Amino acid sequence: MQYRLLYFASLRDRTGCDTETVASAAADPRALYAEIAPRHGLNLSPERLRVAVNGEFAGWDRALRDGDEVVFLPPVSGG
Amino acid sequence: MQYRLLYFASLRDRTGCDTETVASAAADPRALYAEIAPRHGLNLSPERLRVAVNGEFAGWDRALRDGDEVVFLPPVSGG
Amino acid sequence: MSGFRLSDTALEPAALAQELASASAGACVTFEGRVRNHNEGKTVLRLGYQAYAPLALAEGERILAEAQARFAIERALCVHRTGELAIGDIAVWVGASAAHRDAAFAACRYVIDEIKRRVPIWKNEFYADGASGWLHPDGTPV
Amino acid sequence: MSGFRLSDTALEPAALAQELASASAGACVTFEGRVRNHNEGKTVLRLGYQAYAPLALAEGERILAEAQARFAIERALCVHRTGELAIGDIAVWVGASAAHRDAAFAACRYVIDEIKRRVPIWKNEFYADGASGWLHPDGTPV
Repeated sequence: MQYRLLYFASLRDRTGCDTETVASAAADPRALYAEIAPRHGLNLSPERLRVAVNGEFAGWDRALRDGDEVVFLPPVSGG
Repeated sequence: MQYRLLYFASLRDRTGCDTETVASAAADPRALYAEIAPRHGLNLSPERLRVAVNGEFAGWDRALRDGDEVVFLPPVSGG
Repeated sequence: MSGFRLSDTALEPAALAQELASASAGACVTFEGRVRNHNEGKTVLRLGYQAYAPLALAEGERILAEAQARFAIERALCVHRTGELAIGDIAVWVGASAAHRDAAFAACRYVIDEIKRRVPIWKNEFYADGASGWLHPDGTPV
Repeated sequence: MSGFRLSDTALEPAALAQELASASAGACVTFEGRVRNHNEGKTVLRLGYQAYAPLALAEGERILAEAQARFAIERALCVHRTGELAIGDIAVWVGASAAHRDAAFAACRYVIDEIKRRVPIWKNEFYADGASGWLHPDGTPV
């Protein structure tokens, strides 16, 4: 399946990109992060991240579908 | 002795004046209010008023001196 | 310029907020009290404020000094209107700036609460039924 | 117009406060978060904000709706900056109007606290020593 990933803040700095499309067999965000984290050298553990799928917060075990937009959100610091 | 009295809010409406000079033998604000209240028909009891003498809060038993400015302050309602 | 002021002309919140700005202040909290069109079930048309100016200024300054002493703020300001006001006019403006928002919120709240409780200023409400009345809060009409 | 917004240009507090005005609102409380020249002992020169816009807007609206449900307010607004900011620039503005000040203070405080806790916006601080860093609050550097 193909997923669209968006990166923000320190994750964007690490990956060097705002967004990428990945072909992956990962069935949920947990598997997807386990796949991309080593490739990009992402050192934030899943416990420190939240997940959004298609613009809404989602769980790590949310069943992903082809074409989903997936975002791993580092701890926020607005305001 | 002569005292300068200022009136505000409902006391100004009752007395019909901003300020008046009174000649009085009253030695403290308590005696002074007891003297002027009946004359002006002031119906606020001393328990509901505060006193200021010469621009600062004062007690009802403050010793008054000739020429003092005395104000009986109704409950405030600013803001 | 003094931190507590009386004004018989319209307040300018933008200019007042500007006085609070500083490079080290991360938080600025302001309170605007405006003339409402109703009070205690009655329709209010306009209102008037009287102040015993010398004591109001002294007591207002004391309140601001207390806020400075109690909370980690940088600056605090308060301006209160006198004279005749229309619905929607700003009657009182309070602002506090601080490095962090806890202090700014607490100081702003403290100042408006104490101003309303202690400063010799009185409100006269003019009602739609033609009546008017000085408010001397404690429930008893005067 | 939506109550929670993102802006990549300077915020205009006076115009925002105007949106809160109403004849029945006696109290208006605003919070301005400004860029401070220091954080955690380091000198800050400027900073940048990134937002995941669709989710930030949805979550911001949820927070404002929660404030409406919890507190007796009339209106609440929040605008957050994105992009590059200098010292003193307003990073976030929150305003709440209500008949009485209790609700306005509580709602304004609730909104800024929840915005900082939940909305996907990130701050990058640029320091005088040449370093910079995204803040991901929980103490661990990333």
